[in-house]
Amino acid sequence: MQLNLKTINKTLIVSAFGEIDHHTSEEVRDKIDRYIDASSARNIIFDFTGVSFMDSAGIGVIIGRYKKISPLGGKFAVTGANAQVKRIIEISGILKIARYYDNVDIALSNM
Amino acid sequence: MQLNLKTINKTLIVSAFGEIDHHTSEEVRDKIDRYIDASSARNIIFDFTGVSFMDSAGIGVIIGRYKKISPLGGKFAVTGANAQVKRIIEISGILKIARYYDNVDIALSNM
Amino acid sequence: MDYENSMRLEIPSKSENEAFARAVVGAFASQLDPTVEEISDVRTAVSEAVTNSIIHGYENTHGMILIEASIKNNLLKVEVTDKGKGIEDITAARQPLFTTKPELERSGMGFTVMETLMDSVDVFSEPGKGTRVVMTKKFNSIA
Amino acid sequence: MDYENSMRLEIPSKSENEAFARAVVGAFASQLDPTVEEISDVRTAVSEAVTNSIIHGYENTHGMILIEASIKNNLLKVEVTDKGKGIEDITAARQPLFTTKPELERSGMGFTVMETLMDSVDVFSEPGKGTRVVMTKKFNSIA
Ligand SMILES: Nc1ncnc2c1ncn2[C@@H]1O[C@H](COP(=O)(O)OP(=O)(O)O)[C@@H](O)[C@H]1O
Ligand SMILES: Nc1ncnc2c1ncn2[C@@H]1O[C@H](COP(=O)(O)OP(=O)(O)O)[C@@H](O)[C@H]1O
Repeated sequence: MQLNLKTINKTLIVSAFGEIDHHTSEEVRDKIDRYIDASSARNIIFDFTGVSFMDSAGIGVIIGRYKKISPLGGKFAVTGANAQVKRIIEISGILKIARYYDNVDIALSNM
Repeated sequence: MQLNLKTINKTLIVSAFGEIDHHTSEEVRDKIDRYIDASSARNIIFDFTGVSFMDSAGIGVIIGRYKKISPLGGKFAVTGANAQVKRIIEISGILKIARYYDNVDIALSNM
Repeated sequence: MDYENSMRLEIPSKSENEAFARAVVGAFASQLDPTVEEISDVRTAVSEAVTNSIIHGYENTHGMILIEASIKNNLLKVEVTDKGKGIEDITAARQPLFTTKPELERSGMGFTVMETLMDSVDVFSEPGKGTRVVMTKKFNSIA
Repeated sequence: MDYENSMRLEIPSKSENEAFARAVVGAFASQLDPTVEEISDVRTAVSEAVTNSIIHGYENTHGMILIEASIKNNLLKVEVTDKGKGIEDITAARQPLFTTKPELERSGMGFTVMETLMDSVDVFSEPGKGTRVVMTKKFNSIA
Protein backbone atom coordinates (compact mmCIF):
# COMPACT_ATOMS: atom_id res chain seq x y z
CA MET A 1 0.00 0.00 0.00
CA GLN A 2 1.65 3.20 -1.14
CA LEU A 3 0.56 6.44 0.51
CA ASN A 4 1.60 10.00 -0.20
CA LEU A 5 1.03 12.56 2.54
CA LYS A 6 1.54 16.28 2.27
CA THR A 7 0.17 19.44 3.89
CA ILE A 8 -0.92 22.54 2.00
CA ASN A 9 -2.30 25.49 4.04
CA LYS A 10 -3.10 23.32 7.09
CA THR A 11 -4.86 20.77 4.88
CA LEU A 12 -3.50 17.24 4.87
CA ILE A 13 -3.78 15.61 1.45
CA VAL A 14 -3.79 11.82 1.63
CA SER A 15 -3.17 10.15 -1.73
CA ALA A 16 -3.49 6.36 -1.59
CA PHE A 17 -2.47 3.90 -4.30
CA GLY A 18 -3.70 0.34 -4.73
CA GLU A 19 -6.51 -1.52 -3.00
CA ILE A 20 -7.90 -0.50 0.40
CA ASP A 21 -9.33 -3.40 2.35
CA HIS A 22 -9.01 -4.72 5.90
CA HIS A 23 -5.54 -6.10 5.10
CA THR A 24 -4.11 -2.80 3.86
CA SER A 25 -6.18 -0.41 6.00
CA GLU A 26 -4.15 -0.77 9.17
CA GLU A 27 -1.06 0.59 7.50
CA VAL A 28 -3.05 3.45 5.97
CA ARG A 29 -4.53 4.35 9.34
CA ASP A 30 -1.21 4.24 11.19
CA LYS A 31 0.64 6.33 8.64
CA ILE A 32 -2.05 9.01 8.55
CA ASP A 33 -2.33 9.19 12.33
CA ARG A 34 1.39 9.53 12.83
CA TYR A 35 1.48 12.27 10.22
CA ILE A 36 -1.47 14.15 11.78
CA ASP A 37 0.08 13.97 15.25
CA ALA A 38 3.36 15.38 14.00
CA SER A 39 1.89 18.13 11.81
CA SER A 40 -0.29 21.16 12.15
CA ALA A 41 -2.91 19.89 9.70
CA ARG A 42 -6.52 20.77 10.53
CA ASN A 43 -8.41 19.59 7.43
CA ILE A 44 -8.10 16.36 5.45
CA ILE A 45 -8.57 15.61 1.75
CA PHE A 46 -8.68 11.92 0.88
CA ASP A 47 -7.62 11.61 -2.74
CA PHE A 48 -8.67 8.26 -4.24
CA THR A 49 -7.34 8.85 -7.76
CA GLY A 50 -4.83 6.00 -7.33
CA VAL A 51 -7.21 3.61 -5.56
CA SER A 52 -8.53 0.79 -7.73
CA PHE A 53 -10.63 -0.90 -5.06
CA MET A 54 -12.05 -0.09 -1.64
CA ASP A 55 -14.43 -1.94 0.65
CA SER A 56 -16.04 -0.95 3.95
CA ALA A 57 -12.68 -1.18 5.72
CA GLY A 58 -11.85 2.06 3.90
CA ILE A 59 -15.03 3.60 5.29
CA GLY A 60 -13.80 2.75 8.76
CA VAL A 61 -10.52 4.52 8.06
CA ILE A 62 -12.25 7.65 6.77
CA ILE A 63 -14.72 7.83 9.68
CA GLY A 64 -11.92 7.20 12.17
CA ARG A 65 -9.89 10.13 10.82
CA TYR A 66 -13.00 12.30 10.76
CA LYS A 67 -13.52 11.60 14.47
CA LYS A 68 -9.91 12.55 15.07
CA ILE A 69 -9.98 15.94 13.37
CA SER A 70 -13.61 17.07 13.75
CA PRO A 71 -13.28 18.01 17.46
CA LEU A 72 -10.69 20.57 16.30
CA GLY A 73 -13.15 21.97 13.77
CA GLY A 74 -11.38 20.56 10.72
CA LYS A 75 -12.99 20.15 7.29
CA PHE A 76 -13.17 16.92 5.40
CA ALA A 77 -13.24 16.09 1.68
CA VAL A 78 -12.89 13.10 -0.65
CA THR A 79 -11.75 13.34 -4.27
CA GLY A 80 -10.99 11.34 -7.39
CA ALA A 81 -12.90 8.11 -6.66
CA ASN A 82 -13.47 5.63 -9.48
CA ALA A 83 -16.95 4.12 -9.93
CA GLN A 84 -16.38 1.26 -7.49
CA VAL A 85 -14.97 3.49 -4.74
CA LYS A 86 -17.69 6.09 -5.30
CA ARG A 87 -20.32 3.39 -4.83
CA ILE A 88 -18.85 2.45 -1.44
CA ILE A 89 -18.65 6.10 -0.42
CA GLU A 90 -22.29 6.62 -1.36
CA ILE A 91 -23.56 3.48 0.38
CA SER A 92 -21.69 4.35 3.56
CA GLY A 93 -23.32 7.73 4.05
CA ILE A 94 -19.91 9.36 4.34
CA LEU A 95 -21.08 12.23 2.17
CA LYS A 96 -23.01 13.47 5.21
CA ILE A 97 -19.71 14.33 6.89
CA ALA A 98 -17.43 14.92 3.90
CA ARG A 99 -17.86 16.76 0.61
CA TYR A 100 -16.94 15.08 -2.66
CA TYR A 101 -14.89 17.00 -5.25
CA ASP A 102 -13.62 15.78 -8.60
CA ASN A 103 -10.03 16.61 -7.83
CA VAL A 104 -7.68 17.89 -5.15
CA ASP A 105 -7.37 21.43 -6.56
CA ILE A 106 -11.11 22.05 -6.39
CA ALA A 107 -11.25 20.50 -2.93
CA LEU A 108 -8.37 22.69 -1.72
CA SER A 109 -10.06 25.86 -2.92
CA ASN A 110 -13.10 24.88 -0.81
CA MET A 111 -11.25 24.22 2.44
CA MET B 1 -11.29 -16.13 -29.62
CA GLN B 2 -11.02 -13.52 -32.33
CA LEU B 3 -9.19 -14.49 -35.52
CA ASN B 4 -8.38 -12.40 -38.57
CA LEU B 5 -7.58 -14.29 -41.76
CA LYS B 6 -6.35 -12.78 -45.00
CA THR B 7 -4.30 -13.87 -48.01
CA ILE B 8 -1.52 -11.81 -49.57
CA ASN B 9 0.36 -13.35 -52.54
CA LYS B 10 -0.73 -16.90 -51.76
CA THR B 11 0.32 -16.45 -48.13
CA LEU B 12 -2.35 -16.88 -45.47
CA ILE B 13 -1.84 -14.52 -42.54
CA VAL B 14 -3.49 -15.76 -39.37
CA SER B 15 -3.78 -13.09 -36.68
CA ALA B 16 -5.16 -14.42 -33.41
CA PHE B 17 -6.31 -12.36 -30.43
CA GLY B 18 -6.63 -13.53 -26.84
CA GLU B 19 -5.50 -16.73 -25.18
CA ILE B 20 -4.84 -19.96 -27.10
CA ASP B 21 -5.40 -23.08 -25.02
CA HIS B 22 -7.25 -26.36 -25.47
CA HIS B 23 -10.58 -24.59 -24.94
CA THR B 24 -10.06 -21.99 -27.65
CA SER B 25 -7.87 -24.02 -30.02
CA GLU B 26 -10.67 -26.00 -31.64
CA GLU B 27 -12.28 -22.85 -32.98
CA VAL B 28 -8.92 -21.57 -34.21
CA ARG B 29 -8.21 -24.83 -36.00
CA ASP B 30 -11.63 -25.06 -37.64
CA LYS B 31 -11.63 -21.48 -38.87
CA ILE B 32 -8.14 -21.79 -40.36
CA ASP B 33 -8.89 -25.10 -42.06
CA ARG B 34 -12.11 -23.85 -43.60
CA TYR B 35 -10.26 -20.81 -44.90
CA ILE B 36 -7.37 -22.85 -46.32
CA ASP B 37 -9.76 -25.24 -48.08
CA ALA B 38 -11.62 -22.35 -49.70
CA SER B 39 -8.58 -20.32 -50.72
CA SER B 40 -5.50 -20.69 -52.85
CA ALA B 41 -3.08 -20.06 -49.96
CA ARG B 42 0.15 -22.06 -50.03
CA ASN B 43 2.14 -20.49 -47.18
CA ILE B 44 1.08 -19.58 -43.65
CA ILE B 45 2.19 -16.83 -41.31
CA PHE B 46 0.96 -17.16 -37.73
CA ASP B 47 0.96 -13.69 -36.23
CA PHE B 48 0.86 -13.80 -32.44
CA THR B 49 0.97 -10.05 -31.83
CA GLY B 50 -2.52 -10.16 -30.29
CA VAL B 51 -2.00 -13.37 -28.30
CA SER B 52 -1.45 -12.86 -24.58
CA PHE B 53 -1.11 -16.55 -23.67
CA MET B 54 -0.53 -19.87 -25.41
CA ASP B 55 0.09 -23.36 -24.09
CA SER B 56 0.95 -26.60 -25.89
CA ALA B 57 -2.54 -26.76 -27.40
CA GLY B 58 -1.36 -23.93 -29.66
CA ILE B 59 1.64 -26.02 -30.66
CA GLY B 60 -0.76 -28.75 -31.75
CA VAL B 61 -2.63 -26.24 -33.89
CA ILE B 62 0.56 -24.98 -35.55
CA ILE B 63 1.93 -28.47 -36.23
CA GLY B 64 -1.43 -29.62 -37.55
CA ARG B 65 -1.58 -26.76 -40.07
CA TYR B 66 2.03 -27.42 -41.03
CA LYS B 67 1.15 -31.01 -41.82
CA LYS B 68 -1.72 -29.74 -43.94
CA ILE B 69 0.27 -27.35 -46.12
CA SER B 70 3.76 -28.90 -46.21
CA PRO B 71 2.84 -31.67 -48.71
CA LEU B 72 2.03 -28.83 -51.13
CA GLY B 73 5.46 -27.29 -50.56
CA GLY B 74 4.21 -24.33 -48.56
CA LYS B 75 6.38 -22.18 -46.31
CA PHE B 76 5.69 -21.55 -42.67
CA ALA B 77 6.44 -18.61 -40.36
CA VAL B 78 5.53 -17.29 -36.92
CA THR B 79 5.69 -13.63 -35.91
CA GLY B 80 5.06 -11.19 -33.08
CA ALA B 81 5.12 -13.55 -30.09
CA ASN B 82 5.35 -12.08 -26.58
CA ALA B 83 7.85 -13.59 -24.11
CA GLN B 84 5.44 -16.28 -22.86
CA VAL B 85 4.40 -17.41 -26.34
CA LYS B 86 7.99 -17.35 -27.56
CA ARG B 87 8.97 -19.63 -24.69
CA ILE B 88 6.35 -22.20 -25.74
CA ILE B 89 7.44 -21.96 -29.37
CA GLU B 90 11.06 -22.54 -28.38
CA ILE B 91 10.32 -25.46 -26.04
CA SER B 92 8.20 -27.15 -28.67
CA GLY B 93 10.89 -27.31 -31.32
CA ILE B 94 8.56 -25.65 -33.81
CA LEU B 95 11.39 -23.46 -35.03
CA LYS B 96 12.75 -26.53 -36.85
CA ILE B 97 9.79 -26.34 -39.23
CA ALA B 98 8.94 -22.63 -39.11
CA ARG B 99 11.02 -19.45 -39.15
CA TYR B 100 10.44 -16.73 -36.61
CA TYR B 101 10.23 -13.07 -37.73
CA ASP B 102 9.55 -10.00 -35.62
CA ASN B 103 6.60 -8.90 -37.70
CA VAL B 104 4.36 -9.86 -40.59
CA ASP B 105 6.00 -7.51 -43.13
CA ILE B 106 9.44 -9.07 -42.67
CA ALA B 107 7.92 -12.55 -42.76
CA LEU B 108 6.02 -11.74 -45.98
CA SER B 109 9.16 -10.53 -47.73
CA ASN B 110 10.76 -13.89 -46.91
CA MET B 111 7.97 -16.08 -48.23
CA MET C 1 -29.36 -23.41 -23.64
CA ASP C 2 -28.49 -24.18 -20.05
CA TYR C 3 -25.08 -23.17 -18.87
CA GLU C 4 -23.66 -24.30 -15.55
CA ASN C 5 -20.33 -24.07 -13.80
CA SER C 6 -19.08 -24.10 -10.25
CA MET C 7 -16.01 -23.67 -8.07
CA ARG C 8 -15.07 -24.37 -4.48
CA LEU C 9 -12.13 -22.60 -2.88
CA GLU C 10 -10.68 -23.13 0.57
CA ILE C 11 -8.24 -20.64 2.04
CA PRO C 12 -6.80 -19.96 5.47
CA SER C 13 -8.16 -16.93 7.31
CA LYS C 14 -5.26 -14.61 6.54
CA SER C 15 -5.98 -11.00 5.73
CA GLU C 16 -3.79 -11.14 2.60
CA ASN C 17 -6.30 -13.65 1.20
CA GLU C 18 -9.04 -11.02 1.09
CA ALA C 19 -7.61 -9.68 -2.17
CA PHE C 20 -7.05 -13.21 -3.48
CA ALA C 21 -10.62 -14.30 -2.69
CA ARG C 22 -12.22 -11.38 -4.50
CA ALA C 23 -9.88 -11.87 -7.46
CA VAL C 24 -10.87 -15.55 -7.74
CA VAL C 25 -14.61 -14.94 -7.62
CA GLY C 26 -14.17 -12.03 -10.02
CA ALA C 27 -12.32 -14.31 -12.46
CA PHE C 28 -15.00 -16.98 -12.07
CA ALA C 29 -17.80 -14.48 -12.70
CA SER C 30 -16.06 -13.19 -15.81
CA GLN C 31 -17.57 -16.16 -17.71
CA LEU C 32 -20.86 -14.30 -17.45
CA ASP C 33 -19.47 -11.65 -19.75
CA PRO C 34 -20.19 -9.06 -17.07
CA THR C 35 -20.01 -5.31 -17.12
CA VAL C 36 -17.22 -3.65 -15.14
CA GLU C 37 -19.81 -2.60 -12.59
CA GLU C 38 -21.24 -6.09 -12.14
CA ILE C 39 -17.77 -7.51 -11.52
CA SER C 40 -16.93 -4.70 -9.09
CA ASP C 41 -20.11 -5.37 -7.15
CA VAL C 42 -19.30 -9.07 -6.80
CA ARG C 43 -15.67 -8.43 -5.87
CA THR C 44 -16.72 -5.95 -3.20
CA ALA C 45 -19.40 -8.20 -1.70
CA VAL C 46 -16.96 -11.14 -1.54
CA SER C 47 -14.36 -8.92 0.08
CA GLU C 48 -16.85 -7.95 2.81
CA ALA C 49 -17.96 -11.52 3.54
CA VAL C 50 -14.43 -12.97 3.59
CA THR C 51 -13.15 -10.11 5.77
CA ASN C 52 -15.98 -10.76 8.23
CA SER C 53 -14.98 -14.42 8.51
CA ILE C 54 -11.40 -13.39 9.23
CA ILE C 55 -12.11 -10.59 11.72
CA HIS C 56 -15.36 -11.64 13.37
CA GLY C 57 -15.57 -15.38 12.68
CA TYR C 58 -12.04 -16.35 13.59
CA GLU C 59 -11.09 -13.11 15.35
CA ASN C 60 -7.73 -13.20 13.61
CA THR C 61 -6.95 -16.72 14.79
CA HIS C 62 -6.33 -19.53 12.33
CA GLY C 63 -9.26 -21.13 10.54
CA MET C 64 -10.40 -22.12 7.06
CA ILE C 65 -12.79 -20.17 4.88
CA LEU C 66 -14.79 -21.89 2.16
CA ILE C 67 -15.86 -19.90 -0.86
CA GLU C 68 -18.25 -21.61 -3.22
CA ALA C 69 -19.58 -20.05 -6.37
CA SER C 70 -21.86 -21.37 -9.03
CA ILE C 71 -23.30 -20.10 -12.24
CA LYS C 72 -26.61 -21.16 -13.67
CA ASN C 73 -27.35 -19.33 -16.88
CA ASN C 74 -27.02 -15.67 -15.90
CA LEU C 75 -27.35 -16.19 -12.14
CA LEU C 76 -24.28 -16.16 -9.91
CA LYS C 77 -24.47 -17.61 -6.42
CA VAL C 78 -21.62 -17.08 -3.94
CA GLU C 79 -21.41 -18.70 -0.52
CA VAL C 80 -18.83 -17.76 2.09
CA THR C 81 -18.62 -20.13 5.05
CA ASP C 82 -16.53 -20.15 8.21
CA LYS C 83 -16.47 -22.39 11.27
CA GLY C 84 -15.85 -19.44 13.56
CA LYS C 85 -17.67 -17.92 16.50
CA GLY C 86 -21.00 -17.30 14.78
CA ILE C 87 -23.50 -14.47 15.17
CA GLU C 88 -25.78 -14.13 18.23
CA ASP C 89 -28.41 -11.89 16.67
CA ILE C 90 -28.41 -11.92 12.88
CA THR C 91 -31.09 -9.24 12.55
CA ALA C 92 -29.09 -6.84 14.70
CA ALA C 93 -25.86 -7.71 12.88
CA ARG C 94 -27.39 -6.75 9.55
CA GLN C 95 -28.37 -3.25 10.70
CA PRO C 96 -26.31 -0.48 9.10
CA LEU C 97 -23.59 0.81 11.47
CA PHE C 98 -23.93 -2.18 13.81
CA THR C 99 -20.52 -3.56 14.69
CA THR C 100 -19.09 -5.58 17.56
CA LYS C 101 -15.56 -4.42 16.72
CA PRO C 102 -15.59 -0.61 16.91
CA GLU C 103 -12.08 -0.78 18.41
CA LEU C 104 -10.88 -2.07 15.02
CA GLU C 105 -12.62 0.88 13.37
CA ARG C 106 -15.11 -1.41 11.68
CA SER C 107 -17.84 0.74 10.19
CA GLY C 108 -20.67 -1.76 10.59
CA MET C 109 -21.44 -1.33 6.89
CA GLY C 110 -20.32 -4.75 5.63
CA PHE C 111 -23.75 -6.38 5.40
CA THR C 112 -25.26 -3.16 4.06
CA VAL C 113 -22.67 -3.10 1.28
CA MET C 114 -23.37 -6.75 0.41
CA GLU C 115 -27.13 -6.14 0.39
CA THR C 116 -26.80 -3.07 -1.81
CA LEU C 117 -24.50 -4.64 -4.38
CA MET C 118 -26.02 -8.12 -4.63
CA ASP C 119 -29.61 -9.12 -5.43
CA SER C 120 -30.04 -11.29 -2.35
CA VAL C 121 -28.06 -11.93 0.83
CA ASP C 122 -28.98 -14.71 3.26
CA VAL C 123 -27.11 -15.22 6.52
CA PHE C 124 -27.07 -18.52 8.38
CA SER C 125 -25.20 -18.61 11.65
CA GLU C 126 -25.02 -20.46 14.92
CA PRO C 127 -22.97 -19.19 17.88
CA GLY C 128 -19.94 -21.42 18.37
CA LYS C 129 -20.52 -23.21 15.06
CA GLY C 130 -19.92 -20.69 12.32
CA THR C 131 -21.49 -18.52 9.67
CA ARG C 132 -22.57 -18.93 6.07
CA VAL C 133 -23.41 -15.98 3.85
CA VAL C 134 -25.25 -16.83 0.62
CA MET C 135 -25.43 -14.12 -2.00
CA THR C 136 -26.90 -14.11 -5.50
CA LYS C 137 -26.72 -11.71 -8.38
CA LYS C 138 -28.33 -11.82 -11.79
CA PHE C 139 -26.07 -10.64 -14.58
CA ASN C 140 -27.75 -8.71 -17.32
CA SER C 141 -24.97 -8.88 -19.83
CA ILE C 142 -26.15 -12.27 -21.15
CA ALA C 143 -29.87 -12.82 -21.38
CA MET D 1 10.67 -14.82 8.90
CA ASP D 2 8.63 -17.79 7.76
CA TYR D 3 5.78 -17.07 5.42
CA GLU D 4 3.14 -19.65 4.59
CA ASN D 5 -0.12 -19.67 2.71
CA SER D 6 -2.23 -22.21 0.87
CA MET D 7 -5.31 -22.67 -1.28
CA ARG D 8 -7.44 -25.55 -2.46
CA LEU D 9 -9.67 -25.18 -5.51
CA GLU D 10 -12.12 -27.69 -6.92
CA ILE D 11 -13.58 -27.21 -10.38
CA PRO D 12 -15.50 -29.36 -12.81
CA SER D 13 -13.58 -30.66 -15.83
CA LYS D 14 -14.86 -28.11 -18.31
CA SER D 15 -12.47 -26.71 -20.86
CA GLU D 16 -13.52 -23.13 -20.05
CA ASN D 17 -12.03 -23.69 -16.60
CA GLU D 18 -8.53 -24.01 -18.02
CA ALA D 19 -8.26 -20.23 -18.21
CA PHE D 20 -9.87 -19.86 -14.79
CA ALA D 21 -7.49 -22.36 -13.15
CA ARG D 22 -4.36 -20.66 -14.44
CA ALA D 23 -5.74 -17.25 -13.45
CA VAL D 24 -6.37 -18.46 -9.89
CA VAL D 25 -2.94 -19.99 -9.38
CA GLY D 26 -1.39 -16.92 -10.99
CA ALA D 27 -3.25 -14.67 -8.55
CA PHE D 28 -2.20 -16.90 -5.64
CA ALA D 29 1.46 -16.84 -6.73
CA SER D 30 1.39 -13.07 -7.02
CA GLN D 31 1.96 -12.90 -3.25
CA LEU D 32 5.52 -13.99 -4.01
CA ASP D 33 6.11 -10.67 -5.70
CA PRO D 34 7.06 -12.56 -8.86
CA THR D 35 8.52 -11.38 -12.12
CA VAL D 36 6.25 -11.43 -15.17
CA GLU D 37 8.20 -14.44 -16.41
CA GLU D 38 7.81 -16.41 -13.19
CA ILE D 39 4.05 -15.86 -13.22
CA SER D 40 3.84 -16.80 -16.91
CA ASP D 41 5.73 -20.02 -16.23
CA VAL D 42 3.36 -21.03 -13.44
CA ARG D 43 0.25 -20.10 -15.42
CA THR D 44 1.46 -22.15 -18.38
CA ALA D 45 2.36 -25.22 -16.31
CA VAL D 46 -1.03 -25.14 -14.54
CA SER D 47 -2.78 -24.81 -17.88
CA GLU D 48 -1.00 -27.95 -19.15
CA ALA D 49 -1.78 -30.06 -16.09
CA VAL D 50 -5.43 -29.00 -15.87
CA THR D 51 -5.94 -29.53 -19.61
CA ASN D 52 -4.48 -33.04 -19.29
CA SER D 53 -6.98 -33.89 -16.54
CA ILE D 54 -9.82 -32.69 -18.76
CA ILE D 55 -8.72 -34.35 -22.01
CA HIS D 56 -6.85 -37.45 -20.88
CA GLY D 57 -8.05 -38.00 -17.30
CA TYR D 58 -11.76 -37.55 -17.86
CA GLU D 59 -11.70 -37.76 -21.67
CA ASN D 60 -14.13 -34.84 -21.81
CA THR D 61 -16.63 -36.54 -19.51
CA HIS D 62 -17.69 -34.96 -16.23
CA GLY D 63 -15.31 -35.10 -13.26
CA MET D 64 -13.78 -32.88 -10.62
CA ILE D 65 -10.28 -31.46 -10.68
CA LEU D 66 -8.51 -30.45 -7.49
CA ILE D 67 -5.88 -27.73 -7.63
CA GLU D 68 -3.87 -27.21 -4.47
CA ALA D 69 -1.18 -24.62 -4.10
CA SER D 70 0.98 -23.67 -1.18
CA ILE D 71 3.68 -21.15 -0.52
CA LYS D 72 6.47 -21.63 1.95
CA ASN D 73 8.82 -18.65 1.94
CA ASN D 74 9.80 -18.34 -1.71
CA LEU D 75 8.78 -21.86 -2.77
CA LEU D 76 5.53 -22.47 -4.61
CA LYS D 77 4.06 -25.97 -4.78
CA VAL D 78 1.15 -26.73 -7.10
CA GLU D 79 -0.69 -30.05 -7.21
CA VAL D 80 -3.26 -30.94 -9.86
CA THR D 81 -5.29 -34.06 -9.13
CA ASP D 82 -7.99 -35.89 -11.04
CA LYS D 83 -9.88 -39.14 -10.43
CA GLY D 84 -9.78 -40.01 -14.11
CA LYS D 85 -8.42 -42.89 -16.14
CA GLY D 86 -4.81 -42.66 -14.99
CA ILE D 87 -1.56 -43.25 -16.90
CA GLU D 88 -0.34 -46.75 -17.81
CA ASP D 89 3.32 -45.89 -18.33
CA ILE D 90 4.38 -42.63 -16.70
CA THR D 91 7.93 -42.72 -18.11
CA ALA D 92 6.62 -43.06 -21.66
CA ALA D 93 3.99 -40.38 -21.07
CA ARG D 94 6.67 -37.87 -20.03
CA GLN D 95 8.67 -38.29 -23.26
CA PRO D 96 8.52 -35.26 -25.56
CA LEU D 97 6.05 -35.77 -28.43
CA PHE D 98 4.42 -38.76 -26.74
CA THR D 99 0.64 -38.48 -26.90
CA THR D 100 -2.26 -40.91 -26.80
CA LYS D 101 -4.55 -38.38 -28.44
CA PRO D 102 -2.97 -37.48 -31.79
CA GLU D 103 -6.49 -37.32 -33.27
CA LEU D 104 -7.10 -34.25 -31.08
CA GLU D 105 -3.87 -32.73 -32.43
CA ARG D 106 -2.23 -33.00 -29.02
CA SER D 107 1.44 -32.29 -29.47
CA GLY D 108 2.72 -34.54 -26.70
CA MET D 109 4.60 -31.57 -25.28
CA GLY D 110 2.54 -30.96 -22.13
CA PHE D 111 4.87 -32.65 -19.65
CA THR D 112 7.92 -31.23 -21.42
CA VAL D 113 6.50 -27.72 -21.04
CA MET D 114 5.79 -28.31 -17.33
CA GLU D 115 9.30 -29.69 -16.76
CA THR D 116 10.95 -26.81 -18.58
CA LEU D 117 9.03 -24.07 -16.78
CA MET D 118 8.94 -25.48 -13.25
CA ASP D 119 11.83 -26.60 -11.03
CA SER D 120 10.39 -30.05 -10.35
CA VAL D 121 7.52 -32.13 -11.71
CA ASP D 122 6.42 -35.38 -10.08
CA VAL D 123 3.70 -37.53 -11.55
CA PHE D 124 1.73 -40.06 -9.51
CA SER D 125 -0.86 -42.11 -11.35
CA GLU D 126 -2.74 -45.35 -11.19
CA PRO D 127 -4.80 -46.67 -14.11
CA GLY D 128 -8.49 -46.46 -13.27
CA LYS D 129 -7.82 -44.36 -10.17
CA GLY D 130 -6.46 -41.04 -11.35
CA THR D 131 -3.43 -38.80 -11.66
CA ARG D 132 -1.69 -36.28 -9.48
CA VAL D 133 0.95 -33.90 -10.83
CA VAL D 134 3.08 -32.15 -8.22
CA MET D 135 5.15 -29.19 -9.37
CA THR D 136 7.39 -26.80 -7.48
CA LYS D 137 9.06 -23.57 -8.38
CA LYS D 138 11.36 -21.34 -6.39
CA PHE D 139 10.73 -17.66 -6.88
CA ASN D 140 13.78 -15.47 -6.89
CA SER D 141 12.03 -12.17 -6.48
CA ILE D 142 11.95 -12.48 -2.69
CA ALA D 143 14.99 -13.98 -1.00
N1 LIG E 1 -18.56 -14.32 9.69
C1 LIG E 1 -18.95 -13.75 10.86
N2 LIG E 1 -18.73 -14.37 12.04
C2 LIG E 1 -19.12 -13.81 13.22
N3 LIG E 1 -19.73 -12.60 13.30
C3 LIG E 1 -19.97 -11.94 12.16
C4 LIG E 1 -19.60 -12.46 10.89
N4 LIG E 1 -19.98 -11.57 9.94
C5 LIG E 1 -20.55 -10.55 10.59
N5 LIG E 1 -20.56 -10.74 11.92
C6 LIG E 1 -21.13 -9.86 12.95
O1 LIG E 1 -22.00 -8.92 12.33
C7 LIG E 1 -21.58 -7.59 12.61
C8 LIG E 1 -21.89 -6.66 11.44
O2 LIG E 1 -21.13 -7.04 10.31
P1 LIG E 1 -20.85 -5.97 9.16
O3 LIG E 1 -22.15 -5.34 8.75
O4 LIG E 1 -20.06 -6.62 8.09
O5 LIG E 1 -20.00 -4.83 9.88
P2 LIG E 1 -18.50 -4.81 10.41
O6 LIG E 1 -17.72 -5.93 9.77
O7 LIG E 1 -18.00 -3.48 9.97
O8 LIG E 1 -18.56 -4.98 11.90
C9 LIG E 1 -20.11 -7.70 12.94
O9 LIG E 1 -19.64 -6.62 13.72
C10 LIG E 1 -20.08 -9.04 13.70
O10 LIG E 1 -20.49 -8.89 15.03
N1 LIG F 1 -4.21 -36.42 -16.12
C1 LIG F 1 -3.95 -37.41 -17.00
N2 LIG F 1 -4.73 -38.51 -17.00
C2 LIG F 1 -4.49 -39.51 -17.88
N3 LIG F 1 -3.48 -39.50 -18.78
C3 LIG F 1 -2.66 -38.43 -18.82
C4 LIG F 1 -2.85 -37.34 -17.93
N4 LIG F 1 -1.88 -36.44 -18.18
C5 LIG F 1 -1.13 -36.95 -19.17
N5 LIG F 1 -1.59 -38.16 -19.56
C6 LIG F 1 -1.02 -39.03 -20.61
O1 LIG F 1 0.30 -38.57 -20.87
C7 LIG F 1 0.43 -38.27 -22.28
C8 LIG F 1 1.41 -37.15 -22.49
O2 LIG F 1 0.94 -35.95 -21.91
P1 LIG F 1 1.48 -34.56 -22.44
O3 LIG F 1 2.96 -34.57 -22.42
O4 LIG F 1 0.82 -33.49 -21.65
O5 LIG F 1 1.02 -34.48 -23.95
P2 LIG F 1 -0.43 -34.29 -24.62
O6 LIG F 1 -1.39 -33.75 -23.61
O7 LIG F 1 -0.16 -33.34 -25.72
O8 LIG F 1 -0.86 -35.66 -25.09
C9 LIG F 1 -0.96 -37.97 -22.73
O9 LIG F 1 -1.13 -38.15 -24.12
C10 LIG F 1 -1.79 -38.97 -21.91
O10 LIG F 1 -1.74 -40.25 -22.48
